[in-house]
Amino acid sequence: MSSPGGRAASAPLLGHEIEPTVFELSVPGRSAFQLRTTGVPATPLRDLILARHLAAAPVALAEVSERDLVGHYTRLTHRQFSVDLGAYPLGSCTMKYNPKFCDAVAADPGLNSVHPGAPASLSQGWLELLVTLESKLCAITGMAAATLQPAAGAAGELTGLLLMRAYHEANGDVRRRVLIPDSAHGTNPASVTLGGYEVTTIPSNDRGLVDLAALKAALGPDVAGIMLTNPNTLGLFEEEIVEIAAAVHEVGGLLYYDGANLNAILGVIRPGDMGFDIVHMNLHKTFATPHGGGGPGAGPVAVSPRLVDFLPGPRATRATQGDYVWSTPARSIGRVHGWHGNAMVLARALAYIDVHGGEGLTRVAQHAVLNANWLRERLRATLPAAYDRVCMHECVLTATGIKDEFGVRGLDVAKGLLEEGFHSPTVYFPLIVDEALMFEPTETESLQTLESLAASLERLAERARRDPDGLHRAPQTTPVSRVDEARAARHLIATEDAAQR
Amino acid sequence: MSSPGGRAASAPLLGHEIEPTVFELSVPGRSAFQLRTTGVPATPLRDLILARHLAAAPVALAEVSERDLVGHYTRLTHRQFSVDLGAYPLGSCTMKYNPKFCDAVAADPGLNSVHPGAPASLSQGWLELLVTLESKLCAITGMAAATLQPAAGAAGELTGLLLMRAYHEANGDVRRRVLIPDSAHGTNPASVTLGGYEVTTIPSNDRGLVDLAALKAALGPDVAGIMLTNPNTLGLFEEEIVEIAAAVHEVGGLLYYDGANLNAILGVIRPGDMGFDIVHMNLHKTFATPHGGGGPGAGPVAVSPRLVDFLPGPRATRATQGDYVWSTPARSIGRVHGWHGNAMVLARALAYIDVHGGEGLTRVAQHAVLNANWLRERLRATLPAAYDRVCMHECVLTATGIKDEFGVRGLDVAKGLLEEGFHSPTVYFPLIVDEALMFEPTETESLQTLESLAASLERLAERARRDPDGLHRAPQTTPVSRVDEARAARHLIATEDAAQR
Amino acid sequence: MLAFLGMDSLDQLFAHIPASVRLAQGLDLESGMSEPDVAAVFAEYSAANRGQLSRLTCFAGAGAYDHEVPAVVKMLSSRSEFVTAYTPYQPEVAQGVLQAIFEFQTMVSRISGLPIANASLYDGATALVEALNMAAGATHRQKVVISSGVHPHWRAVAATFARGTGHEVVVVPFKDGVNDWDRVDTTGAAAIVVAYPNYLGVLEDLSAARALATSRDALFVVCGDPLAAGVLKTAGDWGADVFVGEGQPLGTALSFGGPFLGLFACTIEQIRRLPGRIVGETVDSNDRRAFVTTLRAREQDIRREKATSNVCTNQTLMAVTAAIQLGWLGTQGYAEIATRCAQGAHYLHDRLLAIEGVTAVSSQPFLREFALRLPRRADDVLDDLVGAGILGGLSVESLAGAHDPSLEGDTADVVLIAVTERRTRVELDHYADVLSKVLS
Amino acid sequence: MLAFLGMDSLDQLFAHIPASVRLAQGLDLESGMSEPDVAAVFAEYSAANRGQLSRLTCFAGAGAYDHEVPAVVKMLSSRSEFVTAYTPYQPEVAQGVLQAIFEFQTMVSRISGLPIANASLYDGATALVEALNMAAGATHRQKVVISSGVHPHWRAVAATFARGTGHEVVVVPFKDGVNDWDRVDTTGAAAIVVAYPNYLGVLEDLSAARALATSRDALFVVCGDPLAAGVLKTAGDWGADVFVGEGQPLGTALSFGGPFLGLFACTIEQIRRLPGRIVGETVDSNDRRAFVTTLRAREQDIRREKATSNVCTNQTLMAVTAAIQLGWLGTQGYAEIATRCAQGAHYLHDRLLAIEGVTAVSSQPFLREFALRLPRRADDVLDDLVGAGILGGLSVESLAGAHDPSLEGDTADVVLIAVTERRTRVELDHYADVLSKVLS
Ligand SMILES: Cc1ncc(COP(=O)(O)O)c(C=O)c1O
Ligand SMILES: Cc1ncc(COP(=O)(O)O)c(C=O)c1O
Repeated sequence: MSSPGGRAASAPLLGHEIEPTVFELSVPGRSAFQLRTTGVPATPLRDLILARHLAAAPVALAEVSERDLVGHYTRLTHRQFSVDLGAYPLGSCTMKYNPKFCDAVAADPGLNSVHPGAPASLSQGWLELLVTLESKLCAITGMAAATLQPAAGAAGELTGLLLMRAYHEANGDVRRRVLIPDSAHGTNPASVTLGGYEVTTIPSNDRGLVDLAALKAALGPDVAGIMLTNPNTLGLFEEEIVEIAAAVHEVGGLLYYDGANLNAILGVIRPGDMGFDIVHMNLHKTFATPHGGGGPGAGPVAVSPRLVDFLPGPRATRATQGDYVWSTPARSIGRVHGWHGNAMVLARALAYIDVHGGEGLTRVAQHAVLNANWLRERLRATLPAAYDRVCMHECVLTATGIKDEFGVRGLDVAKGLLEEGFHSPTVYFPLIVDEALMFEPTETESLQTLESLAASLERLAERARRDPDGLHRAPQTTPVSRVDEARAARHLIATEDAAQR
Repeated sequence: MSSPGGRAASAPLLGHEIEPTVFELSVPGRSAFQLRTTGVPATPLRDLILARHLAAAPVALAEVSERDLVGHYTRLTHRQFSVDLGAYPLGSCTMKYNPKFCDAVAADPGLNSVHPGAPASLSQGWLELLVTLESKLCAITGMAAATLQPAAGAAGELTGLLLMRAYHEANGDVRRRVLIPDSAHGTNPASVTLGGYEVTTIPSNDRGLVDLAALKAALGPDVAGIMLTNPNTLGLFEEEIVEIAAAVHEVGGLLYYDGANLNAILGVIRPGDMGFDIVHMNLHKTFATPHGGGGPGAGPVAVSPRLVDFLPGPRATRATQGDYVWSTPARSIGRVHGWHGNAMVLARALAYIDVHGGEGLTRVAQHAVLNANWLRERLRATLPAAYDRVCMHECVLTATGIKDEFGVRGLDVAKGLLEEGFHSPTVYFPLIVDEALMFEPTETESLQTLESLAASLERLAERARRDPDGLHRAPQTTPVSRVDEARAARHLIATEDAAQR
Repeated sequence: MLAFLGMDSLDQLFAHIPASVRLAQGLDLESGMSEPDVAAVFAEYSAANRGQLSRLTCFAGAGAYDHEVPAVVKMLSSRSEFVTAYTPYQPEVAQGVLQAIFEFQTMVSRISGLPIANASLYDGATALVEALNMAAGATHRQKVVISSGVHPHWRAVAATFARGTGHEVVVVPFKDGVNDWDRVDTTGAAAIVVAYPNYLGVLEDLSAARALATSRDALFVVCGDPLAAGVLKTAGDWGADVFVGEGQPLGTALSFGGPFLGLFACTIEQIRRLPGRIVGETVDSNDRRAFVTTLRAREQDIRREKATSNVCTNQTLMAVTAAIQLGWLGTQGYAEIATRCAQGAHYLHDRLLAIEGVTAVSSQPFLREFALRLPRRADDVLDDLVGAGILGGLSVESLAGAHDPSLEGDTADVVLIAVTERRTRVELDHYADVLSKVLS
Repeated sequence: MLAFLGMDSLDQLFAHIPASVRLAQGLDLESGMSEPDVAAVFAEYSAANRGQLSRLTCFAGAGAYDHEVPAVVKMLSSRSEFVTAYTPYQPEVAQGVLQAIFEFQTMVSRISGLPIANASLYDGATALVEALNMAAGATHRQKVVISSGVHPHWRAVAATFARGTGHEVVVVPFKDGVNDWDRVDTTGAAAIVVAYPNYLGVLEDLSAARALATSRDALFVVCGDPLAAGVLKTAGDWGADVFVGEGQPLGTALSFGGPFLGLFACTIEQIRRLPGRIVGETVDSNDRRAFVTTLRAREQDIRREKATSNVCTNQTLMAVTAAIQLGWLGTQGYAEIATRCAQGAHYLHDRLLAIEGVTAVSSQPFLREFALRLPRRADDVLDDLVGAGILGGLSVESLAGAHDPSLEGDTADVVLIAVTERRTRVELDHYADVLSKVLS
């Protein structure tokens, strides 16, 4: 299947030709690198380092010219969908358009060429930026203080659970369980386990919300807390949140807010006001960091006053004399990142918040919710919502109807949408909805785009009737056609070298 | 044919979907711009400017969000071939890969944010750069001095012709004609006309070179000079250049070197040493400026000592005290550009020259010539060369064989090559070769790429036999299929507004 | 590869070149340096440019302005498909560039108020030359009458190229900042050329010039600022046959003067004489919309010595950038920029005029640029401003020399000051305060 | 759009949210500013960072290094298809990211000398935590034995997360810069963790640690510098079961510490316990090669509380960048960088040791970083160097606190100095000259 080594492919027809790997393009002796002339004496390595440490043979990497390197990776980008190319209504992921201005901020060498270990006196600008961001995130979430260290949402969750643990332990309280609704994102239960707790799953009621009775039944003195995302992963607001908070607090538990869905509530309601004690935010969903094909992100965790002392350290703070210093809270759980977190992502977030201001952020939420509801309503006859009422920033539709009638599954619809030029919605999540298709249009897509998306879905529903087999085989017009996922797992080839074997 | 206004398209399938125009995406009231808050009083315009100057209605531009703007132009790039995507063996155009380093140099605000009218005291770095570049270009061409003002090759040609004219006029010499070989690039005769001369065309001999006898016959006291590119546009070196130079000089004419093909001779032979008096260079072909879809370029003109006094001004020069000043030569023909030429292109060229040095530039020429000869030889049986011997940086092949046998023209082969993922060669140029296919592989394409290109051409030759009709219809797998050029000219629609009418 | 050619050295490839003139020793250049080493050299050039924007607040204009160019425009226009493509000779794989040019043409057509625009020329000055050539071709006449309000560099370029074409260039002197037509002989004119605003910033009522062109049967050529139509009448509104302009303000950096962007628009009547490329809409073989360069028979590669122009490489990347920048501005932003320039310019104008010894050069209306007469040599005053972090404008002397028909009296004490939408009130006040100190 | 929903205000969309807890007044934040205004605020942050590279020559390291990152790598890795894509859940339209990750995995596999590598983790420190979790899972034991040569921050992060997992973390003290295994109880260890080079720069013979891991039936985890294998043995050569590393040196800017890049590689035996994503090769329905994320059943979205890790968003863009940077370096450049680092570091080491009062912390070999004991508090000395334009390294005190098992005696007077291939001899000599002045 691999091309012969050294074959420099012709350009793909703008995305539609298999691209050799960089190793297949490699030709011994070629290279692209150029380094400074330093004048440092070129002492032979054997005179510097004991022979037993030296490699027997050099590590073989790809050997390509700069020209081939550029050709290769540019061609790969023509085989890749992205927000900049079109709508990406992938529910739970908030694939909105992020202003290029925020990227430009992060490209400033005055920020990105600062060494993380430089003393505070040499990085006052950074410390001020972090302090400012922290206070704005607190204003947004209604919390008292925050750590900016966690590198992503899941890291924030685990940090939050360790804060929960430290808090209970400081109270001499041994607790074993954390409650999680059955609709929760997979990172929640995984984080609970890593936090040293057991998961107790709370079922949803027939409105797609936490079953309050079941919740109360599960509560007890061994419950450390509950993790909720609100709106939940069905895009529905937990309307009984005040009651839930009271019940959990009553048994001495803490409330954790999974803030990946913050886009829905900015300026409308704050986790702190709902009674949450701990909130993580996915800055890469809500605050202007593009996803980068899977990362990086940033998952700051904000807490209520009683948890501030436990926050990870060091934290940037403002000293009384006016300059900024690093300090570690009295009962800190310690570091959760090698340095200060994903600083460049944090900078982007602050720029985004500053551009929007309070009203701008509120508008973000309003329009995110408006767009999701418009789409839900518009598709009512084609793909009905799993729970038919006003949703928040995303809506979970179901393809059961199409499946029962024509044998076309949600996955087929999702793959068919790729042929229409849109990215697919999230499929089969949350797990509690049959044939779930989870759409999150975000506030950055226009009505025209939503209309076009709806029309495509209607076309696909029609095609399900007319040509179900075609849809089973979709997509065909994409850079590659439907991919054999099972084979990849069955016969693992995870490196070029495995491919060669 | 146009999409309805405001339709935000789905993303194209990575290049294969028609993209609406930005005007079709426009929705009244949308915008993307953000400006500084200046605090300047917002005095109503009518209080500042007489009503008779004010527009009755605003000019209507597209109204799109930043998100739509980005989607639109990003999608357009997925409908565009480029050097960074693959080989572009377009003869006479030198579509080589240009190091990204040179682009980075040109992005430095220390260079690109300097106002061209700033006094020399504020732009010493620029003046030094220009002086340095001028001297290096002179070393490369073997000339005495150069103007950096012309914005492209054709502008350089016309500048050169005006220098020729000024020189003769200064000698009280009235001359009427300029000789041009029949293989010359179209800009040469066009420039001659604009220079106020008449063109006398010199035929090529059966070796594809200037017919020396015909040249001598055409010479006379009314001949201002000759314009030659050497290697000529057939990729062949004018071997009798010394004799040609002597003959032209003998009648008092000057020799103009069209340096668009400088890539072939860098470090091998210099126009000055061949006897040329005037040389223009296409920095955008030879010296690291990507073509930008058609420009910008830069076309400096270097001259022999007797023409230095006539150069355009102002020129950057080094004053005796060591700093750099602008000065205008005594008998300058005047300005040929609004400012100092395409400065950022000039900066790129200097960076490129500095990285390569003398030996590096020589290697450029050697490999450019090697690659062209390899391709010519490799395709001997498929598409024979119009003149079968060692060529320089490009080779002109002919499709007459295929045409006579299968009715497949050179154009069909060129279009077929697009389906293979390569850019087409130049077709039907130079005009003196029947069914010309002019390939310039350049030094930046690897042997592997050339092999792949040759294999594609062989496949096409085979296809000409098997499926000539298919080739007549090629390309079909490209973003659009074969385009109706005649219709565009017959029924001109050169703006959105014309399209609407 | 050599072996395949039956050769054993690279030198053999060049054996057919006469040895007598071949380089024996190689080029007389330094050895190559690594890219980071060259970067260090360039960092020195860069550091030596005291005039860069991060060091001085820019009030210089004269066709090159410090406008806002957002990150999004830089990002899109530097996408490598736009940057590393050639002229779109193969439309099937060049729809990206072709469509962007088509959109650019539409925008230039609208801001010029004329139906046809080309795909760009080198810069404003050389675009003017093309307009003169068009007029000469249309009228079969040689005389071109150019207002002295046209940028002195443009006039200089026109004069240079007139040596080749043989055009007789007549420059119209000014009286109180507007053209004094009566002082020149306009009979037999191929073109009447004016600037709007003119290079001193002044807006002149163009009715008289238009009437003159009509009476002489000459083409009426308007040299314009591409941002002016944000609030002002277009060239088309004033009856222009041809519009030429410097497109730098549309998203291109100051760039020490290049690459800039020559804009060219004209009436339908002149289309067969249009210089340079033009993109048209058509269909592909499957009847889907497609774009292609068209009316190619005018161009040098086909028409050769009879071509309308010798232009080949133009400034496409800047044209694409301009289209993106105008897309970013939109209808609203386009008007807003022009409005803010006018507001800032008038504010500064009034503050500076209040300074003892500073007088106006003209009483005519202006948009974003204006000329003032100072009590001392302008270049000396400008020098003094640099210390306070101000690039205070350009002296007319530096643009036009010691004397110029556009000014009655000396040029040496006249300064040309431009104010863009990026200048804050604080900066304008600072300018006024510093100038008054410098002049006192 | 509201009308379509039968609503007449945006507020109605939120009517189902309990009014009692809804925000009445909106957020307590300043009003929004335009992008250029925010840019001005950020320019102030930027200016206040005296430590930026253009102002100080960087000798700081400890996992974050000032390596050459060429324009070509920045350009390619900032192509918006890489930047604005999500996790490649739909492989049919994500072959660009998937193939780039596949290539990255191959490169990490080769430089670690281990057959399996994942698609990235957050950073080196959190990658170490994943390795400990893997070891605990593989051995069903809780004790992890970590060399004090592992970066103090990494050890701190491991300790933090151990509170949740319940791991017992045992830190091995140093004697003469190498692990003193005998001073800790390694029975029942799930993992033996060493660093190579260690955070003080030292290269320790890993045979003893490997033997220990074998004897305890523990996983042997090597924390490595991803550039070291340019000249040194790989983790795999030393017999590692797991390699973790901080990938910043592979094309990522210093970035004030993030986003960085967690590298993770392991043996085939551990594949079902691999944290995070992995991309595999497969075919599409037309039997053409395609890439896809695979072995998904380990991951949190499927396995939930039983997942091998909770990681979801990782650092893909940095991984893609690293692949491109390693492509740029190639076999030769990769070895060259490591060689030059070693040469520069040894040159400076020798020059500094010649200064009165400066002594070596260890007599062991090193690669590009080394620790020296100064006659005064290191942070004070570093402060003095700043005036001469030098960021002279990092004090061990600032990394590890006042005392650390990695050092016998105080940390306060120990400085850690890194030399990359970007440091010139002139810069190294300048450092030595200034330091000797500062200390005299
Ligand atoms: C609801 C929810 N919670 C948590 C996460 C985890 O965040 P991250 O991917 O940044 O670790 C996500 C996103 O993937 C999410 O959608
Ligand atoms: C041989 C030759 N001469 C002159 C030119 C004209 O150069 P330019 O396009 O820069 O005006 C070209 C390129 O197009 C050319 O190939």
